[in-house]
Amino acid sequence: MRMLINTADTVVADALRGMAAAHPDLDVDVENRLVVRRDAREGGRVGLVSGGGSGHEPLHGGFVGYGMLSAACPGEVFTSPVPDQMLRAAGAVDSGQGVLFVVKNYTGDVLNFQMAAELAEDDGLRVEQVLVNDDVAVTDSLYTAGRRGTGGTLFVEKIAGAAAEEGAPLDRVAAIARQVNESSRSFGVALSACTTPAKGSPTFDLPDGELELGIGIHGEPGRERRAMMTSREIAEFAVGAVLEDLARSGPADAPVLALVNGMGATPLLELYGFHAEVARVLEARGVPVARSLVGNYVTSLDMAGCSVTLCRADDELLRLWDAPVQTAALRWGR
Amino acid sequence: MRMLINTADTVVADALRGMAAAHPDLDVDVENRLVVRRDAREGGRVGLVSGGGSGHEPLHGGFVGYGMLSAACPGEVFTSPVPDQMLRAAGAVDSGQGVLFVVKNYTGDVLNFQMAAELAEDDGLRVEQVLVNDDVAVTDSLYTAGRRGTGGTLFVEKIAGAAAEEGAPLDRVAAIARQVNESSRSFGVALSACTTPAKGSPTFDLPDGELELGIGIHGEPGRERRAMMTSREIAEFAVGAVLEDLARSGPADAPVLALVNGMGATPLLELYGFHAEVARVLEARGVPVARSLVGNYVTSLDMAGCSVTLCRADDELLRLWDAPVQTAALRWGR
Amino acid sequence: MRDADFFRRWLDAAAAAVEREADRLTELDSPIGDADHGSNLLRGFVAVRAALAGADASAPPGALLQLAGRTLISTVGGASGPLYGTLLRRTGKELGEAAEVSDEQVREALDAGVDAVARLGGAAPGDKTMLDALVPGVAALATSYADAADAADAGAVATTPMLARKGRASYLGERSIGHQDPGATSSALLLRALADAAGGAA
Amino acid sequence: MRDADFFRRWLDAAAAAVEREADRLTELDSPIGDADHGSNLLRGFVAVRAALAGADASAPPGALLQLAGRTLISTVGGASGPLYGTLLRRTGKELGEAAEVSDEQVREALDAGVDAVARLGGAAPGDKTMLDALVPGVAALATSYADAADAADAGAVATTPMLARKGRASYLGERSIGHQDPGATSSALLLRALADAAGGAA
Ligand SMILES: Nc1ncnc2c1ncn2[C@@H]1O[C@H](COP(=O)(O)OP(=O)(O)O)[C@@H](O)[C@H]1O
Ligand SMILES: Nc1ncnc2c1ncn2[C@@H]1O[C@H](COP(=O)(O)OP(=O)(O)O)[C@@H](O)[C@H]1O
Ligand SMILES: [Mg+2]
Ligand SMILES: [Mg+2]
Ligand SMILES: [Mg+2]
Ligand SMILES: [Mg+2]
Repeated sequence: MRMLINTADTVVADALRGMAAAHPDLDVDVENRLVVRRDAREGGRVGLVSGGGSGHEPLHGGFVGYGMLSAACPGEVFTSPVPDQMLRAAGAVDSGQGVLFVVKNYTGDVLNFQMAAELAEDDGLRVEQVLVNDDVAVTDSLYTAGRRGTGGTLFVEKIAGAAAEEGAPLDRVAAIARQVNESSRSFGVALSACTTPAKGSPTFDLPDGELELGIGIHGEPGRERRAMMTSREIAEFAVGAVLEDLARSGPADAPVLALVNGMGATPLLELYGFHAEVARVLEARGVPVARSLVGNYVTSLDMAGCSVTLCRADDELLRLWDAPVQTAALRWGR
Repeated sequence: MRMLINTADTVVADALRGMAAAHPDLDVDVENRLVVRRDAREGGRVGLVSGGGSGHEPLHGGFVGYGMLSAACPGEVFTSPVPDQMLRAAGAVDSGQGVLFVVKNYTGDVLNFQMAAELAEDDGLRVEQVLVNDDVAVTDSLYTAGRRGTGGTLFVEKIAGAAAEEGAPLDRVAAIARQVNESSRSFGVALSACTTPAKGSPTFDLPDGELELGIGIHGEPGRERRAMMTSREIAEFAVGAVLEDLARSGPADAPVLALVNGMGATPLLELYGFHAEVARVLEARGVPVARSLVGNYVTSLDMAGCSVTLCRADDELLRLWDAPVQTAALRWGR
Repeated sequence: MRDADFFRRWLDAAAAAVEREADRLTELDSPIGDADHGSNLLRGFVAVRAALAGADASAPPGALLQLAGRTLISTVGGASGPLYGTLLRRTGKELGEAAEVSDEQVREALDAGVDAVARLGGAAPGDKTMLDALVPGVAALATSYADAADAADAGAVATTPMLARKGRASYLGERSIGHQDPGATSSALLLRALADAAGGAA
Repeated sequence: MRDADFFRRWLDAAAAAVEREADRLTELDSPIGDADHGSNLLRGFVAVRAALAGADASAPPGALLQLAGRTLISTVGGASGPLYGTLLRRTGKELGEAAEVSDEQVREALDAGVDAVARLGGAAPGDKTMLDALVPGVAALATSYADAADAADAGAVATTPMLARKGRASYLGERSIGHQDPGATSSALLLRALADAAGGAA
């Protein structure tokens, strides 16, 4: 087990103590597992609360701050948080304008956020929820758990966060969040499995020279295993899958936001190389790239691999994307 | 070989194409291996040029932009760039105010930058050089290659870059850069070796349950191998080594900038947990932490591990640290 | 009739089983999940033990189960936290305030609990979830506690060839076939613990 | 006397040796370096081949060596690029414009080249660097090219028990002991290539 930790049990609490030490401008509640924007209640904004299992850093705690999340609820590693956390977070950020929960579509997240929403409404809060389910690798049907929420979450949180920062009301912030989700699609590949602190060994066995296509962000294997592909081949496969799905709901040549996201252990050098191939495929297909983001944003612990997320962006989404943001992991404009 | 690449030979060129695609505000010259700030010559500032082997991303290309580097020269993976690159970079950024080369202390970097400096001076440019050698794991003596340049490079580039942005003249920018280097010390540990594209297998063999203390950023083994330690024990060891050395040149209780830097494959979750321990040790020793930075900034490809860098900062260094910066990997204030 | 002590012994045996089998549950959750089911339940049942230890000695069966359910919801997270939490809360609610309950009442209450799990998670038997152990297990309660445990065991084993339609395993499609479901496995542990509690009291 | 063709054959043989041994050089650079020496020299000597192919057919020995040296400096990077580049450039400068040079002139020019390497890198024999092959190798040129190659080989092998004081290996302190220096190994290849060129011409 090659981990920079004290014990498997204290990983999340230790990380929160570190966030508290590194970011004095955040309210970090280690005991109750919350990261809250210090001025969350000022300005009468809609509160934006997200959360999920830990191990996807900087998501979500790294996105708390001006122009993005009001609070984040980190669960144990790869385990959705408990309703108590979301309930407390909602209480801490509500300024009377209501709260939007941004929920990645996993059974655990959905159930826990749902329970929290009911409890919050019992407390008199107005709560809306948006489900992020951008992963095209998973078949979507009424009879399954549906598509996973992955890289698209960053787009939802940034853009809805900008709308909330501008003072948009709850229903508008929720509508924008849903629009972003509906406009976003992702596809991920793994070159290695990841190791959770609790298990201490890789979650699956991936022989050298093979890769997994269509992985999620929880160390689960993908839909398919193949012989190793080049960066160019992977980009063609992944962007192809994303575009095909995206084309079902809008014009095929609309400008996109492009996120090339590292799973944790893939060097930035390789991610940029991969982005070059993604940009090439998009250009060949006549899809203009309005903005790019390359780096580790929605990770899977120490997994090697990457995902690509495209979000079809109209002028209004672009404007909100460009709006100032000041968080630990995403910052521009101030 | 678990790499997201096309071929080992094209890794650096592919990454530069990706940087060009992701950052339209940078001038990326793939052929000549240069990343240049588009407005480098405007404003009559001193030019700040750095570079070194690739594989340490986001260093240096990710630090090109407003308030930091004017240009970066990426070499092959772990191989210092050739003089032609630095010479061309100097020519591209000089606005008559002269150019400062920020050189990490490795024989290859020193020799190649030295050759470039001589050629640039032949061309009539004023060139100063600052050598970064912050790694306390290496014994410094006249008879060795001396200490390596590692995490301290980020502090030098950011703070000297802020001085240049303000319009400080060459000798002043160089003096500040030297002051930052003399005030910075680093110590690194590896939990796994890294794999270079050229070799395709780990650079050294590290059995599970052991770690290397005192590593550099080129996949070289450290000074010592030990049985695995906890995050807390590693922090005590590393911060102890750094503080002991730092105390030789200044007050032991001066405020510091703290960088907890990932080597590439260690999850941010763990880096924050490690930062908590670093902060704890510093507090116990009465060293105030003025600013913290936690993340992957000066990496060693896909190595698991981290380094800690402390920079003793007076009010002027702090002011320059806080000054606006706008680069791909470090951004605040604009 | 079953008194509060019976339910304390059940939950205690369940906690012991989870403590014993946590690594195996996490192991089962690796190939078709995210390798946390054992540690999730361990965290939850350690908290349940503590909550029960702190509960009023006079608390009736229904209150104890509701407390255990609330504790799971507040400490487990993931999919299994709300699901098992709901199972126990709903079962507890059905039992009401009575100090002692009949085996028939236990069966009916658990039946309602399992129904609540099915409604909350939207799954049905055959989807490769905990329901594949819970549903046959609780049905077999009609004959005996021991039969219930055996039926749940068989139900868990029978998930191996199934294609998952709910939970994380469903992301794997065809590749989910050939692995036993971790939640069905832990459900079998819960019903075995119930049989143990009943056996010990018999 | 040695003409331009002799030096072309030398550099050609050197390039062939580097092509053949690149993986081994990189391998040697792994335990005590950064695993790039072979690929560094390969990149450099491929460029040298191309530069020489494009060079004037009438270029004298000195010009050819200077061109090769400049090419290494512009393509290799790392420590070995400037060092080997300087070796060839300085040697070439010493040979001046002459179309043919004596073996004694070759020896003196290489001697000056090795001196320049020592000054540039600040290393001395015993520091576990390329100088541990270059210095004895060039000294043995006084007897024959074959002796020079043998002496350089022996010098490279003799670096194994040394504690490195220069280059990356020095970071390892005591742990640098027990590994042969990659640069000394490539230097021995260069002198073996020289002997091959001389042997082929004899
Ligand atoms: N919709 C559902 N209905 C019933 N049980 C489910 C459902 N989804 C998942 N489960 C059960 O939960 C188990 C996984 O629990 P756990 O690993 O603790 O949570 P998570 O999947 O969030 O990591 C599965 O093995 C399955 O039996
Ligand atoms: N100061 C020096 N003087 C002479 N030779 C040196 C010096 N430093 C390094 N070398 C030689 O360079 C070799 C390493 O070359 P290479 O791997 O190409 O460069 P780098 O060390 O920059 O990766 C070493 O094995 C050693 O022989
Ligand atoms: Mg989970
Ligand atoms: Mg090198
Ligand atoms: Mg699980
Ligand atoms: Mg080397």
